[in-house]
Amino acid sequence: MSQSYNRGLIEDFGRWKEFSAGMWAWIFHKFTGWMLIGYLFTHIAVLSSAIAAADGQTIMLEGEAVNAYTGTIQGLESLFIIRVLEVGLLAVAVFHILNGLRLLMVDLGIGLEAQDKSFYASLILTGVITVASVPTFMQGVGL
Amino acid sequence: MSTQQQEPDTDAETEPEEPESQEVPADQEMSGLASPQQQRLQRKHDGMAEREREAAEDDLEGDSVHIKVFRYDPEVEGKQEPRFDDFHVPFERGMTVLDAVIYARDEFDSSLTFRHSCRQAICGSDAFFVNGRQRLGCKTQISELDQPVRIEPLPHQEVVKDLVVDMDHFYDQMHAVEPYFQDEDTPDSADLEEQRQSPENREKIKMSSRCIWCGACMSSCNIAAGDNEYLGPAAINKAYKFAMDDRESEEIKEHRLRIVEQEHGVWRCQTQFSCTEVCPKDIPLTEHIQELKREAVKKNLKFW
Amino acid sequence: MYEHDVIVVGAGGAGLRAAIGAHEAGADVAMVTKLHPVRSHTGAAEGGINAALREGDDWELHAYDTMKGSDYLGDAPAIETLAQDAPEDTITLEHWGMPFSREDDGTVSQRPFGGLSFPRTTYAGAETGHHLLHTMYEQVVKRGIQVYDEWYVMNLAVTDEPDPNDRTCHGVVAYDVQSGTVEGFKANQGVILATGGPGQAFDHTTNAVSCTGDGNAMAYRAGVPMEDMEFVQFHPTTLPSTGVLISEGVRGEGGILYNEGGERFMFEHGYANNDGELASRDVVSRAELTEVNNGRGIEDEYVHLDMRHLGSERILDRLENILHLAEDFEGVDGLVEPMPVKPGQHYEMGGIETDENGATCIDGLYAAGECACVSVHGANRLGGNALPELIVFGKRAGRHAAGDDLGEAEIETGYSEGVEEEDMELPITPGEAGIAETGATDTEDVAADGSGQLSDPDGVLDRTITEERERVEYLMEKDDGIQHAEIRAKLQKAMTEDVNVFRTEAGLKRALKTIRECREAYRDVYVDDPSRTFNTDLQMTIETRNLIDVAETITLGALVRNEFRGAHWRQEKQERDDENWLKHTLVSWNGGKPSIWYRPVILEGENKTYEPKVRSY
Amino acid sequence: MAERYSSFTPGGTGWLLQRITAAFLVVVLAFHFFQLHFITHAADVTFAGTQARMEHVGYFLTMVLFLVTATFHGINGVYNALVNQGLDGIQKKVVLAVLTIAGLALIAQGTYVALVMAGWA
Ligand SMILES: Cc1cc2nc3c(=O)[nH]c(=O)nc-3n(C[C@H](O)[C@H](O)[C@H](O)COP(=O)(O)OP(=O)(O)OC[C@H]3O[C@@H](n4cnc5c(N)ncnc54)[C@H](O)[C@@H]3O)c2cc1C
Ligand code: HEM
Ligand code: SF4
Ligand code: F3S
Ligand code: FES
Repeated sequence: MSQSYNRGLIEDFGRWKEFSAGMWAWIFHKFTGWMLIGYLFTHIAVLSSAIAAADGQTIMLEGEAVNAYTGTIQGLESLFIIRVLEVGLLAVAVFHILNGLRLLMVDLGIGLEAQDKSFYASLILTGVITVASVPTFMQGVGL
Repeated sequence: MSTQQQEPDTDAETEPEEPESQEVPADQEMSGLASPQQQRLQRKHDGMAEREREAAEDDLEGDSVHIKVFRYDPEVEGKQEPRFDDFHVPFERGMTVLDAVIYARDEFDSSLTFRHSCRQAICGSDAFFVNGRQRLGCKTQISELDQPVRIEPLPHQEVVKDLVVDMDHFYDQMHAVEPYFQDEDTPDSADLEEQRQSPENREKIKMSSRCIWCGACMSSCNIAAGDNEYLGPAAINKAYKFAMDDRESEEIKEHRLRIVEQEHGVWRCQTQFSCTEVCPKDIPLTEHIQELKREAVKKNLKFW
Repeated sequence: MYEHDVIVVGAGGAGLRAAIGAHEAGADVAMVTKLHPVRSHTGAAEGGINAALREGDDWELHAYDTMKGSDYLGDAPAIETLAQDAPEDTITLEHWGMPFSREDDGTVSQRPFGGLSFPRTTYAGAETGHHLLHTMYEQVVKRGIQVYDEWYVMNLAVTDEPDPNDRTCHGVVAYDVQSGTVEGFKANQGVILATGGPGQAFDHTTNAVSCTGDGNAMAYRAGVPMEDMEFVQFHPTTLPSTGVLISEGVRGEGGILYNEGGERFMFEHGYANNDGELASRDVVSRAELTEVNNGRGIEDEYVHLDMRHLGSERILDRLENILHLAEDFEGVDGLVEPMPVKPGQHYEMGGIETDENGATCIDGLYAAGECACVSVHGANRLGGNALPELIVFGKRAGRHAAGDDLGEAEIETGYSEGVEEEDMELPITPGEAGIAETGATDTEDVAADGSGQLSDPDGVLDRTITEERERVEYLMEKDDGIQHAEIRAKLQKAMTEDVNVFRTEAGLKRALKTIRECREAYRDVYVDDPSRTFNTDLQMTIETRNLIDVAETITLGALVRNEFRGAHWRQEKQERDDENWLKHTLVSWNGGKPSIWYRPVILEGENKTYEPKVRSY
Repeated sequence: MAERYSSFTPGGTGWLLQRITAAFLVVVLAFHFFQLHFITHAADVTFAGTQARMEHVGYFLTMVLFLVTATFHGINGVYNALVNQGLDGIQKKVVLAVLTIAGLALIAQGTYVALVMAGWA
């Protein structure tokens, strides 16, 4: 099918804007899923500093020697960019959860007629939750 | 069209059908080696421009619809590179997309090619990609669309020519679900004895039995586009029709579930819903697919 | 070259059933069809299948109703075969899984239909034809029957003995629409034509664009008589722009017809003072056209069918699909405005002359379905009688072709010495301008030279292949001339104007002239599209030729039959004339000597003789 | 004709597990987020604090289960996504192997980290 014949511009051009709710939901879910698994790997990597900490290693944080784990985490947390990324992560996770719930409903055959509405609802809710949690996430970040 | 002594209806606006330069390689007409086809087109162009001027004078009569139609022919020089042709078709109340392309073919360019037959949304021949969506040409009122109306062959299928796509793969998928009653154990028809079926059960399969094999759903599905072996919504729906019909025995139903729960069966569906949205027969395809997933899981659970 | 025992041309209801029948009888069968089977026009049928299944009903009642409906122009053996076989064949469909509508006890539902004395119309929602078509295609898939889809059959390979009754059909020649190659299909046992109706001879029809009477024209040119072609059913309520059928249900529920002045003309102009809108199809069609012809039509074309007064609740409940049809195909919302309707061609009662086994006078050539005329519908088809015809006679033709013994047929076929011949002065002799022919292949019509030279199967096939290849070459290479669309439009216009529900001698003669002009114009036809790939221009050009031949047989029949019977109305004699016209009209094209002749109707049935009565309901 | 799809796998199991893990994750992930961003603010995380939490067997087990389900869910999700894009044959096998190894490694490393945190390793 699509692999076997290239219609050049015509096959690909402007296809995006022809997507409908369910297809966007699918794209976003994919994207957020990949972000999450990617984060999980990073997360474990960062947390691995606990191994060093348990060995009693220390690193320098704001001129003090703290244990490697606390230092790594707090050091990262003090960066503005990390806070922004965290808000992003929250948005990603919230959307994935909400849309995941939507998908679970779809799998159970509940509310199929409202599938587009529930997608829009997940989007809006994600936005609201993300915005609402910005203060908490930005708390005490050193600029 | 160019050379015959056509007697155009005096009020029919005829306009050049020559492609707009936009999508066409600019040098196409410049090339010294114009094929007979191109020469004809050129002559036609001239003739039509003239008529257009005439028409413009008494042009008060009705509006015309601007359609842009995908053109491609592997054999004809000048059509090997896909392009869009423009046609201006006089609008009439009730005009459908199919009417518009028929008019364009009969009046402007007889080589414009597309499948069509019943004109009433039952033969499933004329699913096109119209303004970015899979639609049945004969069932789409042109007045409801933004102009210019862009008409393309179904995406994700090989184009044979113009709006005609290769349907073989679609048919293969339809056939792959063993779409036929297999119960050998039916009463003797000579005794006029029927298999009983409750009205409720008939109602259950009603929507699934409406499929006209137009292929719109399959074409709209991203997953089917990426995975050629995916059975696709239409074939799964076909399987649903049989699996849910109480007239067949339990063993056959299980056999049917085994077919659809294969790797390239129902699990491929990512509930994108585009199939359900484009289906001209309003079949709740996603719902049927989801129900089969649950049935398959239930069946598998039994053996754990 | 492909070779099979039985070749079925066309894969609508009749073709599919024929293929399954032949397969059941053990033959190696293949179907050659210009559309994929599920695209066939059988899918459009809505109403149902008549079959006497229930207590209180029996085949004799069905036969009686059919005979009466036919206005006593059906042949009793054919009608009785239909009525006898329909129940079992319908149940067979049920066993194949056809989703019939059901009663509470799980049995198939039946409903009343016009002209039936018992509610015996078995149905599957409002899409009986769709389910019939798909169910049978499923069985074809199950049996692994070979289907050559999108192969357009151009001609029959028939030997050329002088007398058509001595000829044999050895196969067909078809071209592959996708690639443009012309190939032969050899049939060792028989060829079955199941190509459907010729509705495209008219410009306003409920029939599909593919209904071009190809089978009729091919058989006609090979020497098989066309029977009762003048009987064409027109449906009074079709949408003006597309011809989509608005079912009788609307009028049944109380829909009203208005003319431009808002008059309820069925009453106010006295067309049917008792039944009004519910009068029979032909009466309503004629009334509508009279209104339009007298300047009282809307936009000079149609009348209004109004159902708004029924209230949206009732409409949504019972006529929902009508709302969709009006909306999708006419852009009209039936809840807020009246729907435009006008009469449209709907069904061709006549066709290729066959007997109860589907056999024609040419050995090895069969026909079934709308293209055939076993003569069950006579002068008027009852609703719900075409689908059983497909399955009953499709199956019989398939089995017979595959060698099953179905007993001796009672209906005679083919011209023979001593039949009554028509000697009317025609404005033109039908053959005067020759068969609609391309300039290149003027005299090479299969049957035309009648020299009896070619009788071995391969020779016949080879010659036909060569001829058809030449025809295609010629059409493709010719660079200018006239295009088929123009000829077709002219033909359709003439047919709709003069061979419509109103038929006058002058009008029919005028139509015959136009048809002849079309024939002449066709000699200069050319195909503009230079491509071999999916060349619909070429296909439609060939179809147009068939339409010309079929249109001519319809018009000739209508011209000679000077009476009013069933669907055929003549101004000069507006009543049924049993004295002179209890006979079939046959038009034969044979060896350059086209002729019109007659064969008496068979009214003797198995147990009784049907006495013509006044047809009143 | 169904035999064409010879790579028969009862795909239902993977599908079902993906849903079940998802349902489980909703709960734990929400809990996790609240715990580490709203109750204890991420910026205030210290080794000591983490150790204190991990020492509860219940919390430890929840976190390890969280890790296992999330890994399965994520890896299986990625694998399905790739297969849906038409991955086939050798390629598919390789991807499966790589993903499985990555997933197992992640779980191993994560569990080890958790054990360390709890002070049991
Ligand atoms: C709108 C509508 C509603 C109807 N409702 C009813 C009803 O309720 N009850 C009833 O009994 N009847 C009804 N009828 C009539 C009935 O449906 C038709 O008479 C019947 O379906 C014709 O079937 P068929 O098999 O003869 O032809 P079709 O179904 O038309 O099939 C013709 C086949 O021949 C093939 N073919 C044609 N020419 C060629 C060629 N040159 N080469 C190769 N293949 C070719 C086509 O591809 C097609 O497969 C209705 C008809 C219409 C139009
Ligand atoms: C918290 C609740 C979560 C829910 C409700 C949830 C739900 C889902 C569901 C239902 C799917 C399947 C989509 C489908 O097959 O159609 C899915 C896919 C996926 N999930 Fe989650 N998930 C959650 C958490 C996570 C986490 C924590 C991760 C990361 C580790 C993750 C990673 C993924 C990935 C990678 C996919 C595959 C996406 C794709 O199709 O490409 N999910 N999720
Ligand atoms: S399911 Fe709907 S969209 Fe798909 S082929 Fe059937 S009718 Fe067309
Ligand atoms: S669009 Fe495709 S992903 Fe499923 S819901 Fe329809 S089959
Ligand atoms: S022409 Fe038959 S579905 Fe549109």
